[in-house]
Amino acid sequence: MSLKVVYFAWVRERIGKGSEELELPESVVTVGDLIAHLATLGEEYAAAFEVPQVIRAAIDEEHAGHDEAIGNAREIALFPPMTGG
Amino acid sequence: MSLKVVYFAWVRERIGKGSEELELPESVVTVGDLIAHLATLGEEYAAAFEVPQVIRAAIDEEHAGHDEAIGNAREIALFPPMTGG
Amino acid sequence: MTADSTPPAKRPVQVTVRIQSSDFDISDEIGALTAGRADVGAVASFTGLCRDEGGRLSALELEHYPGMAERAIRAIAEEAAERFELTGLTAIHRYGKIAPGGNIVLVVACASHRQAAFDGAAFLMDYFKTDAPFWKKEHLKDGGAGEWVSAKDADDKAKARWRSRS
Amino acid sequence: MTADSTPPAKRPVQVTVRIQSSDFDISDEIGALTAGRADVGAVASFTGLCRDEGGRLSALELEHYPGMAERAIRAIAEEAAERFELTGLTAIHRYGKIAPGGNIVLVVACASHRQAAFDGAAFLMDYFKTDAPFWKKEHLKDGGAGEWVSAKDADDKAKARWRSRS
Repeated sequence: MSLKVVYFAWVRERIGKGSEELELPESVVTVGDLIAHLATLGEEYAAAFEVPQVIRAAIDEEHAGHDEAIGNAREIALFPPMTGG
Repeated sequence: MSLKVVYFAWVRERIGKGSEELELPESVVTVGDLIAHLATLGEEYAAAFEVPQVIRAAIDEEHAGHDEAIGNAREIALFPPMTGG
Repeated sequence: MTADSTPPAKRPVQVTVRIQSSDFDISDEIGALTAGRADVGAVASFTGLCRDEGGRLSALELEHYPGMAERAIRAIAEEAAERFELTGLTAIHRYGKIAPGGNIVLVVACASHRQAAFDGAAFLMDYFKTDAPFWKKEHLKDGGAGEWVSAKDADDKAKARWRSRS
Repeated sequence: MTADSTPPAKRPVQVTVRIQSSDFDISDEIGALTAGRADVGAVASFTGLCRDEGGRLSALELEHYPGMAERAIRAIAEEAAERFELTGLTAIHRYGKIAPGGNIVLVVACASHRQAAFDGAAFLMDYFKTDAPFWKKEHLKDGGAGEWVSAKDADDKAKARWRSRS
Protein backbone atom coordinates (compact mmCIF):
# COMPACT_ATOMS: atom_id res chain seq x y z
CA MET A 1 0.00 0.00 0.00
CA SER A 2 1.33 3.44 -1.01
CA LEU A 3 0.15 6.61 0.73
CA LYS A 4 0.89 10.32 0.83
CA VAL A 5 1.59 11.45 4.38
CA VAL A 6 1.75 15.19 5.18
CA TYR A 7 3.12 16.83 8.32
CA PHE A 8 2.52 20.23 9.90
CA ALA A 9 4.04 22.50 12.56
CA TRP A 10 6.51 20.82 14.92
CA VAL A 11 5.76 17.37 13.50
CA ARG A 12 6.97 18.69 10.13
CA GLU A 13 9.98 20.41 11.68
CA ARG A 14 11.12 17.35 13.65
CA ILE A 15 10.78 15.00 10.66
CA GLY A 16 12.42 17.59 8.40
CA LYS A 17 9.95 17.39 5.54
CA GLY A 18 6.39 18.46 4.77
CA SER A 19 5.21 15.36 2.97
CA GLU A 20 6.31 12.03 1.57
CA GLU A 21 5.01 8.97 -0.29
CA LEU A 22 5.32 5.85 1.86
CA GLU A 23 4.98 2.12 1.24
CA LEU A 24 3.22 0.70 4.28
CA PRO A 25 3.42 -2.85 5.65
CA GLU A 26 0.19 -4.88 5.72
CA SER A 27 0.15 -4.64 9.50
CA VAL A 28 -0.69 -0.88 9.34
CA VAL A 29 -4.50 -0.70 9.44
CA THR A 30 -5.41 2.33 11.58
CA VAL A 31 -4.08 5.87 12.06
CA GLY A 32 -2.61 4.70 15.37
CA ASP A 33 -0.79 1.85 13.58
CA LEU A 34 0.62 4.37 11.09
CA ILE A 35 1.95 6.62 13.87
CA ALA A 36 3.55 3.63 15.64
CA HIS A 37 5.11 2.49 12.35
CA LEU A 38 6.47 5.96 11.53
CA ALA A 39 8.04 6.22 14.99
CA THR A 40 10.34 3.28 14.02
CA LEU A 41 11.69 4.93 10.86
CA GLY A 42 14.51 6.86 12.51
CA GLU A 43 15.52 9.33 15.19
CA GLU A 44 13.68 12.28 13.63
CA TYR A 45 10.45 10.26 13.41
CA ALA A 46 10.90 8.95 16.95
CA ALA A 47 11.21 12.59 18.12
CA ALA A 48 8.09 13.68 16.19
CA PHE A 49 5.98 10.85 17.56
CA GLU A 50 7.45 10.39 21.04
CA VAL A 51 4.07 11.23 22.65
CA PRO A 52 1.67 9.58 20.18
CA GLN A 53 -1.50 10.57 22.03
CA VAL A 54 -0.99 14.32 21.32
CA ILE A 55 -0.82 13.74 17.56
CA ARG A 56 -3.95 14.70 15.61
CA ALA A 57 -4.75 13.24 12.23
CA ALA A 58 -6.84 13.84 9.14
CA ILE A 59 -7.75 11.26 6.50
CA ASP A 60 -8.30 12.88 3.10
CA GLU A 61 -8.72 16.28 4.79
CA GLU A 62 -11.26 15.13 7.40
CA HIS A 63 -10.40 14.90 11.12
CA ALA A 64 -9.86 11.27 12.16
CA GLY A 65 -9.24 9.46 15.44
CA HIS A 66 -6.31 7.09 16.04
CA ASP A 67 -8.61 4.07 15.82
CA GLU A 68 -9.90 4.93 12.35
CA ALA A 69 -8.95 2.63 9.47
CA ILE A 70 -6.81 4.16 6.74
CA GLY A 71 -8.63 2.10 4.10
CA ASN A 72 -8.11 3.49 0.61
CA ALA A 73 -7.16 6.98 1.77
CA ARG A 74 -5.11 9.08 -0.66
CA GLU A 75 -3.61 11.40 1.98
CA ILE A 76 -3.08 11.22 5.73
CA ALA A 77 -2.08 14.36 7.65
CA LEU A 78 -0.38 14.22 11.07
CA PHE A 79 -0.01 17.33 13.20
CA PRO A 80 -0.05 18.80 16.73
CA PRO A 81 -3.28 20.12 18.28
CA MET A 82 -4.44 23.10 16.24
CA THR A 83 -3.96 26.67 17.43
CA GLY A 84 -5.89 28.74 14.91
CA GLY A 85 -8.24 31.60 15.59
CA MET B 1 -42.20 72.73 46.03
CA SER B 2 -41.41 73.52 42.36
CA LEU B 3 -39.99 70.88 40.05
CA LYS B 4 -39.12 70.37 36.40
CA VAL B 5 -40.85 67.27 35.02
CA VAL B 6 -39.83 65.89 31.62
CA TYR B 7 -41.68 63.34 29.49
CA PHE B 8 -40.56 61.02 26.71
CA ALA B 9 -42.05 58.85 23.96
CA TRP B 10 -45.78 58.11 24.30
CA VAL B 11 -45.95 59.73 27.73
CA ARG B 12 -44.79 62.96 26.06
CA GLU B 13 -47.19 62.48 23.13
CA ARG B 14 -50.24 61.82 25.34
CA ILE B 15 -49.55 64.80 27.62
CA GLY B 16 -48.76 66.97 24.59
CA LYS B 17 -45.56 68.53 25.92
CA GLY B 18 -41.96 67.54 26.58
CA SER B 19 -41.47 69.26 29.92
CA GLU B 20 -43.05 71.62 32.40
CA GLU B 21 -42.42 73.33 35.74
CA LEU B 22 -44.89 72.16 38.37
CA GLU B 23 -45.87 73.30 41.85
CA LEU B 24 -46.45 70.17 43.89
CA PRO B 25 -48.68 69.75 46.95
CA GLU B 26 -46.98 68.74 50.23
CA SER B 27 -48.59 65.31 49.96
CA VAL B 28 -46.35 64.37 47.01
CA VAL B 29 -43.33 62.64 48.56
CA THR B 30 -42.35 59.77 46.25
CA VAL B 31 -42.19 59.22 42.49
CA GLY B 32 -45.36 57.12 42.83
CA ASP B 33 -47.11 60.02 44.56
CA LEU B 34 -46.05 62.31 41.71
CA ILE B 35 -47.47 59.96 39.07
CA ALA B 36 -50.77 59.66 40.98
CA HIS B 37 -50.93 63.44 41.32
CA LEU B 38 -50.22 64.05 37.63
CA ALA B 39 -52.97 61.58 36.63
CA THR B 40 -55.51 63.96 38.23
CA LEU B 41 -54.44 67.01 36.17
CA GLY B 42 -56.65 66.34 33.15
CA GLU B 43 -57.67 63.88 30.46
CA GLU B 44 -54.32 63.90 28.69
CA TYR B 45 -52.48 63.17 31.97
CA ALA B 46 -54.99 60.47 32.88
CA ALA B 47 -54.29 58.84 29.48
CA ALA B 48 -50.53 59.04 29.96
CA PHE B 49 -50.62 57.50 33.42
CA GLU B 50 -53.58 55.12 33.12
CA VAL B 51 -51.30 52.13 33.87
CA PRO B 52 -48.93 53.66 36.45
CA GLN B 53 -46.89 50.50 36.98
CA VAL B 54 -45.45 50.58 33.44
CA ILE B 55 -44.09 54.10 33.91
CA ARG B 56 -40.33 54.35 34.50
CA ALA B 57 -38.72 57.31 36.21
CA ALA B 58 -35.41 59.07 36.65
CA ILE B 59 -34.53 61.54 39.40
CA ASP B 60 -31.88 64.02 38.25
CA GLU B 61 -30.95 61.66 35.39
CA GLU B 62 -30.61 58.51 37.53
CA HIS B 63 -33.08 55.62 37.31
CA ALA B 64 -35.47 55.64 40.28
CA GLY B 65 -38.21 53.34 41.57
CA HIS B 66 -41.75 54.50 42.35
CA ASP B 67 -41.06 54.33 46.10
CA GLU B 68 -38.10 56.70 45.95
CA ALA B 69 -38.47 60.09 47.60
CA ILE B 70 -38.28 63.12 45.31
CA GLY B 71 -36.47 65.13 47.99
CA ASN B 72 -34.69 68.15 46.57
CA ALA B 73 -34.59 66.84 43.01
CA ARG B 74 -34.23 69.42 40.24
CA GLU B 75 -35.66 67.24 37.46
CA ILE B 76 -37.89 64.18 37.33
CA ALA B 77 -38.28 62.27 34.06
CA LEU B 78 -41.25 59.96 33.37
CA PHE B 79 -41.26 57.61 30.39
CA PRO B 80 -42.24 54.17 29.08
CA PRO B 81 -39.89 51.18 29.34
CA MET B 82 -36.82 51.93 27.24
CA THR B 83 -36.28 50.35 23.82
CA GLY B 84 -32.76 51.41 22.90
CA GLY B 85 -30.03 49.27 21.42
CA MET C 1 15.51 39.67 29.20
CA THR C 2 14.38 43.17 30.06
CA ALA C 3 11.04 42.29 28.56
CA ASP C 4 10.54 39.54 31.14
CA SER C 5 11.78 41.38 34.24
CA THR C 6 10.10 44.73 33.59
CA PRO C 7 6.74 44.23 31.93
CA PRO C 8 5.47 47.40 30.24
CA ALA C 9 3.15 49.55 32.36
CA LYS C 10 -0.51 48.62 32.01
CA ARG C 11 -2.13 50.90 29.45
CA PRO C 12 -5.18 52.88 30.58
CA VAL C 13 -8.58 51.59 29.46
CA GLN C 14 -10.08 53.70 26.66
CA VAL C 15 -13.82 54.19 27.19
CA THR C 16 -15.61 56.22 24.51
CA VAL C 17 -19.35 56.98 24.55
CA ARG C 18 -21.05 59.03 21.86
CA ILE C 19 -24.71 59.88 21.28
CA GLN C 20 -25.04 61.26 17.77
CA SER C 21 -27.40 61.61 14.82
CA SER C 22 -24.63 60.95 12.28
CA ASP C 23 -23.52 57.52 11.12
CA PHE C 24 -20.35 55.71 12.27
CA ASP C 25 -17.70 53.53 10.63
CA ILE C 26 -16.75 50.37 12.48
CA SER C 27 -13.23 50.17 10.98
CA ASP C 28 -12.48 53.66 12.26
CA GLU C 29 -13.83 52.85 15.72
CA ILE C 30 -11.86 49.59 16.01
CA GLY C 31 -8.76 51.36 14.70
CA ALA C 32 -9.06 53.99 17.44
CA LEU C 33 -9.00 51.25 20.10
CA THR C 34 -6.19 49.13 18.63
CA ALA C 35 -3.80 51.54 16.84
CA GLY C 36 -0.32 51.56 18.34
CA ARG C 37 -1.12 48.84 20.86
CA ALA C 38 0.19 45.28 20.93
CA ASP C 39 -1.76 44.06 23.96
CA VAL C 40 -5.16 43.76 22.25
CA GLY C 41 -5.73 40.21 21.06
CA ALA C 42 -9.50 40.22 20.75
CA VAL C 43 -12.07 42.68 19.41
CA ALA C 44 -15.77 41.86 19.65
CA SER C 45 -18.31 44.19 18.09
CA PHE C 46 -22.04 44.44 17.80
CA THR C 47 -23.90 46.62 15.32
CA GLY C 48 -27.66 47.04 15.54
CA LEU C 49 -29.43 48.00 12.32
CA CYS C 50 -32.92 49.16 11.44
CA ARG C 51 -35.04 46.34 9.95
CA ASP C 52 -38.07 46.97 7.73
CA GLU C 53 -40.05 44.18 9.47
CA GLY C 54 -40.98 42.37 6.29
CA GLY C 55 -41.45 45.57 4.29
CA ARG C 56 -43.78 47.20 6.83
CA LEU C 57 -41.51 50.06 8.00
CA SER C 58 -40.14 53.10 6.23
CA ALA C 59 -38.03 54.16 9.23
CA LEU C 60 -37.48 54.01 12.96
CA GLU C 61 -37.35 57.27 14.86
CA LEU C 62 -35.18 57.27 17.95
CA GLU C 63 -35.99 59.64 20.79
CA HIS C 64 -33.61 59.98 23.74
CA TYR C 65 -33.09 61.79 27.01
CA PRO C 66 -29.98 63.77 26.11
CA GLY C 67 -28.61 64.58 29.55
CA MET C 68 -29.14 61.13 30.95
CA ALA C 69 -28.27 59.00 27.92
CA GLU C 70 -24.56 59.69 27.79
CA ARG C 71 -24.17 59.59 31.57
CA ALA C 72 -26.05 56.28 31.94
CA ILE C 73 -24.21 54.61 29.07
CA ARG C 74 -20.83 55.84 30.29
CA ALA C 75 -21.52 54.43 33.77
CA ILE C 76 -22.41 51.03 32.31
CA ALA C 77 -19.45 51.10 29.91
CA GLU C 78 -17.03 51.82 32.73
CA GLU C 79 -18.54 49.01 34.80
CA ALA C 80 -18.13 46.63 31.84
CA ALA C 81 -14.55 47.73 31.20
CA GLU C 82 -13.58 46.97 34.78
CA ARG C 83 -15.64 43.79 35.19
CA PHE C 84 -14.31 42.10 32.04
CA GLU C 85 -10.78 43.62 32.20
CA LEU C 86 -11.18 45.24 28.81
CA THR C 87 -8.40 47.24 27.17
CA GLY C 88 -10.95 49.49 25.47
CA LEU C 89 -14.66 49.94 24.92
CA THR C 90 -16.58 52.16 22.52
CA ALA C 91 -20.35 52.63 22.55
CA ILE C 92 -22.17 54.78 19.99
CA HIS C 93 -25.96 55.20 19.91
CA ARG C 94 -27.66 57.20 17.18
CA TYR C 95 -30.86 59.22 17.48
CA GLY C 96 -33.29 60.66 14.94
CA LYS C 97 -34.90 58.98 11.94
CA ILE C 98 -33.10 55.92 10.60
CA ALA C 99 -34.12 54.08 7.42
CA PRO C 100 -34.12 50.27 7.09
CA GLY C 101 -30.56 49.01 6.65
CA GLY C 102 -29.16 51.99 8.59
CA ASN C 103 -27.00 51.72 11.70
CA ILE C 104 -28.58 52.35 15.12
CA VAL C 105 -26.01 51.28 17.67
CA LEU C 106 -22.39 50.11 17.84
CA VAL C 107 -20.47 48.49 20.66
CA VAL C 108 -16.79 47.55 20.32
CA ALA C 109 -15.07 45.72 23.19
CA CYS C 110 -11.31 45.04 23.15
CA ALA C 111 -9.45 42.68 25.46
CA SER C 112 -6.44 40.41 25.58
CA HIS C 113 -8.60 37.30 25.23
CA ARG C 114 -11.76 36.51 23.33
CA GLN C 115 -14.22 35.56 26.08
CA ALA C 116 -13.75 38.92 27.82
CA ALA C 117 -14.30 40.79 24.56
CA PHE C 118 -17.47 38.86 23.72
CA ASP C 119 -18.80 39.22 27.28
CA GLY C 120 -18.07 42.95 27.38
CA ALA C 121 -19.93 43.60 24.13
CA ALA C 122 -22.92 41.38 25.05
CA PHE C 123 -23.16 42.87 28.55
CA LEU C 124 -23.27 46.41 27.22
CA MET C 125 -25.88 45.55 24.59
CA ASP C 126 -28.11 43.89 27.21
CA TYR C 127 -28.00 47.04 29.34
CA PHE C 128 -28.56 49.23 26.27
CA LYS C 129 -31.82 47.40 25.63
CA THR C 130 -33.19 47.83 29.15
CA ASP C 131 -31.54 50.84 30.81
CA ALA C 132 -30.45 53.34 28.18
CA PRO C 133 -33.02 56.17 27.86
CA PHE C 134 -33.90 55.66 24.19
CA TRP C 135 -37.30 54.95 22.65
CA LYS C 136 -38.09 53.75 19.14
CA LYS C 137 -41.13 54.77 17.13
CA GLU C 138 -42.11 53.01 13.92
CA HIS C 139 -42.82 54.92 10.72
CA LEU C 140 -44.93 52.85 8.34
CA LYS C 141 -44.31 52.44 4.63
CA ASP C 142 -48.01 52.87 3.85
CA GLY C 143 -47.88 56.29 5.53
CA GLY C 144 -50.02 55.25 8.49
CA ALA C 145 -49.17 56.34 12.01
CA GLY C 146 -46.66 53.98 13.59
CA GLU C 147 -46.54 52.58 17.11
CA TRP C 148 -43.91 52.99 19.77
CA VAL C 149 -41.87 49.79 19.96
CA SER C 150 -42.70 47.78 23.09
CA ALA C 151 -40.01 46.69 25.51
CA LYS C 152 -39.37 42.96 25.37
CA ASP C 153 -39.43 40.55 28.28
CA ALA C 154 -36.54 38.74 26.60
CA ASP C 155 -34.38 41.82 27.06
CA ASP C 156 -35.03 41.93 30.79
CA LYS C 157 -34.11 38.26 31.03
CA ALA C 158 -30.96 38.80 28.99
CA LYS C 159 -29.91 41.53 31.40
CA ALA C 160 -30.79 39.48 34.49
CA ARG C 161 -28.31 36.73 33.57
CA TRP C 162 -25.40 39.09 34.27
CA ARG C 163 -26.72 39.75 37.74
CA SER C 164 -27.02 36.06 38.66
CA ARG C 165 -23.44 35.41 37.58
CA SER C 166 -21.81 38.14 39.63
CA MET D 1 -51.51 45.33 2.94
CA THR D 2 -49.60 43.31 0.37
CA ALA D 3 -46.66 43.42 2.76
CA ASP D 4 -48.66 41.48 5.36
CA SER D 5 -50.31 38.89 3.12
CA THR D 6 -47.26 38.08 0.95
CA PRO D 7 -44.09 38.31 3.00
CA PRO D 8 -40.98 38.72 0.84
CA ALA D 9 -39.23 35.46 -0.05
CA LYS D 10 -36.59 34.42 2.48
CA ARG D 11 -33.20 35.60 1.24
CA PRO D 12 -30.52 32.93 0.87
CA VAL D 13 -27.88 32.79 3.59
CA GLN D 14 -24.55 34.25 2.45
CA VAL D 15 -21.64 32.13 3.72
CA THR D 16 -18.17 33.38 2.75
CA VAL D 17 -14.93 31.65 3.79
CA ARG D 18 -11.49 32.94 2.79
CA ILE D 19 -8.01 31.78 3.70
CA GLN D 20 -5.60 34.50 2.68
CA SER D 21 -2.24 36.09 3.48
CA SER D 22 -3.53 39.63 2.82
CA ASP D 23 -5.29 41.79 5.38
CA PHE D 24 -9.06 42.41 5.53
CA ASP D 25 -11.30 45.40 6.28
CA ILE D 26 -14.21 44.78 8.62
CA SER D 27 -16.37 47.61 7.21
CA ASP D 28 -16.12 46.08 3.75
CA GLU D 29 -16.96 42.61 5.05
CA ILE D 30 -19.99 43.80 7.04
CA GLY D 31 -21.11 45.90 4.07
CA ALA D 32 -21.05 42.83 1.83
CA LEU D 33 -23.43 41.02 4.20
CA THR D 34 -25.85 43.91 4.82
CA ALA D 35 -25.94 46.00 1.62
CA GLY D 36 -29.36 46.11 -0.01
CA ARG D 37 -31.00 44.06 2.75
CA ALA D 38 -33.54 45.26 5.32
CA ASP D 39 -33.87 41.98 7.25
CA VAL D 40 -30.53 42.17 9.09
CA GLY D 41 -30.99 43.70 12.53
CA ALA D 42 -27.86 42.42 14.25
CA VAL D 43 -24.22 42.07 13.25
CA ALA D 44 -21.74 40.49 15.66
CA SER D 45 -18.08 40.38 14.76
CA PHE D 46 -14.90 39.05 16.24
CA THR D 47 -11.40 40.06 15.19
CA GLY D 48 -8.36 38.21 16.53
CA LEU D 49 -5.10 40.19 16.54
CA CYS D 50 -1.46 39.31 17.12
CA ARG D 51 -0.27 40.32 20.61
CA ASP D 52 3.39 40.93 21.46
CA GLU D 53 3.00 39.14 24.83
CA GLY D 54 4.44 41.95 26.90
CA GLY D 55 7.06 42.91 24.31
CA ARG D 56 8.41 39.37 23.88
CA LEU D 57 7.25 38.68 20.30
CA SER D 58 8.24 40.22 16.97
CA ALA D 59 5.64 38.19 15.03
CA LEU D 60 3.44 35.13 14.88
CA GLU D 61 3.82 32.83 11.89
CA LEU D 62 0.69 30.97 10.87
CA GLU D 63 1.03 27.64 9.10
CA HIS D 64 -2.05 25.92 7.66
CA TYR D 65 -3.18 22.84 5.77
CA PRO D 66 -4.42 24.52 2.59
CA GLY D 67 -6.73 21.88 1.19
CA MET D 68 -8.36 21.09 4.49
CA ALA D 69 -8.57 24.58 6.03
CA GLU D 70 -11.16 26.08 3.71
CA ARG D 71 -13.22 22.88 3.57
CA ALA D 72 -13.29 22.43 7.37
CA ILE D 73 -14.13 26.09 8.05
CA ARG D 74 -16.84 26.13 5.41
CA ALA D 75 -18.47 23.04 6.93
CA ILE D 76 -18.48 24.65 10.37
CA ALA D 77 -19.70 27.99 8.99
CA GLU D 78 -22.61 26.33 7.20
CA GLU D 79 -23.52 24.44 10.37
CA ALA D 80 -23.47 27.71 12.34
CA ALA D 81 -25.55 29.55 9.73
CA GLU D 82 -28.27 26.91 9.91
CA ARG D 83 -28.14 26.34 13.66
CA PHE D 84 -28.44 30.02 14.60
CA GLU D 85 -30.68 31.02 11.65
CA LEU D 86 -28.15 33.55 10.43
CA THR D 87 -28.78 35.78 7.41
CA GLY D 88 -25.06 35.79 6.60
CA LEU D 89 -21.69 34.65 7.91
CA THR D 90 -18.17 35.56 6.84
CA ALA D 91 -15.02 33.89 8.13
CA ILE D 92 -11.53 34.99 7.10
CA HIS D 93 -8.33 33.43 8.45
CA ARG D 94 -4.93 34.77 7.48
CA TYR D 95 -1.69 32.78 7.16
CA GLY D 96 1.97 33.76 7.03
CA LYS D 97 3.92 36.11 9.28
CA ILE D 98 1.83 38.64 11.19
CA ALA D 99 3.33 41.42 13.34
CA PRO D 100 1.91 42.48 16.73
CA GLY D 101 -1.22 44.57 16.21
CA GLY D 102 -1.96 42.83 12.90
CA ASN D 103 -5.20 41.00 12.13
CA ILE D 104 -5.26 37.18 12.25
CA VAL D 105 -8.89 36.18 12.00
CA LEU D 106 -12.30 37.73 11.37
CA VAL D 107 -15.77 36.34 11.90
CA VAL D 108 -18.90 38.35 11.06
CA ALA D 109 -22.33 36.87 11.85
CA CYS D 110 -25.55 38.59 10.76
CA ALA D 111 -29.05 37.76 11.97
CA SER D 112 -32.42 39.33 12.61
CA HIS D 113 -31.82 39.39 16.37
CA ARG D 114 -28.79 39.92 18.54
CA GLN D 115 -28.48 36.67 20.46
CA ALA D 116 -28.28 34.64 17.24
CA ALA D 117 -25.58 36.94 15.86
CA PHE D 118 -23.48 36.76 19.06
CA ASP D 119 -23.91 32.98 19.30
CA GLY D 120 -23.00 32.45 15.65
CA ALA D 121 -19.78 34.45 15.96
CA ALA D 122 -18.76 32.84 19.28
CA PHE D 123 -19.56 29.32 18.03
CA LEU D 124 -17.40 29.76 14.93
CA MET D 125 -14.50 31.21 16.95
CA ASP D 126 -14.61 28.29 19.39
CA TYR D 127 -14.38 25.82 16.52
CA PHE D 128 -11.63 27.87 14.86
CA LYS D 129 -9.53 27.48 18.00
CA THR D 130 -9.86 23.69 18.21
CA ASP D 131 -10.68 22.28 14.76
CA ALA D 132 -9.31 24.58 12.06
CA PRO D 133 -5.98 23.25 10.74
CA PHE D 134 -3.81 26.25 11.63
CA TRP D 135 -0.73 26.38 13.84
CA LYS D 136 0.99 29.43 15.32
CA LYS D 137 4.73 29.78 15.82
CA GLU D 138 6.24 32.58 17.87
CA HIS D 139 9.05 34.76 16.54
CA LEU D 140 10.95 36.43 19.37
CA LYS D 141 11.96 40.08 19.48
CA ASP D 142 15.41 39.17 20.80
CA GLY D 143 15.98 37.05 17.68
CA GLY D 144 15.87 33.73 19.56
CA ALA D 145 14.05 30.73 18.15
CA GLY D 146 10.40 30.83 19.12
CA GLU D 147 8.12 28.02 20.25
CA TRP D 148 5.00 26.65 18.64
CA VAL D 149 1.99 27.94 20.56
CA SER D 150 0.38 25.21 22.68
CA ALA D 151 -3.30 24.36 22.41
CA LYS D 152 -5.28 25.49 25.42
CA ASP D 153 -7.57 23.33 27.53
CA ALA D 154 -9.85 26.36 27.84
CA ASP D 155 -10.47 26.24 24.11
CA ASP D 156 -11.60 22.62 24.25
CA LYS D 157 -13.96 23.50 27.08
CA ALA D 158 -15.30 26.52 25.20
CA LYS D 159 -16.06 24.27 22.24
CA ALA D 160 -17.64 21.55 24.41
CA ARG D 161 -20.32 23.93 25.73
CA TRP D 162 -21.95 24.04 22.29
CA ARG D 163 -22.20 20.28 22.24
CA SER D 164 -23.92 20.05 25.62
CA ARG D 165 -26.51 22.62 24.55
CA SER D 166 -27.57 20.90 21.34
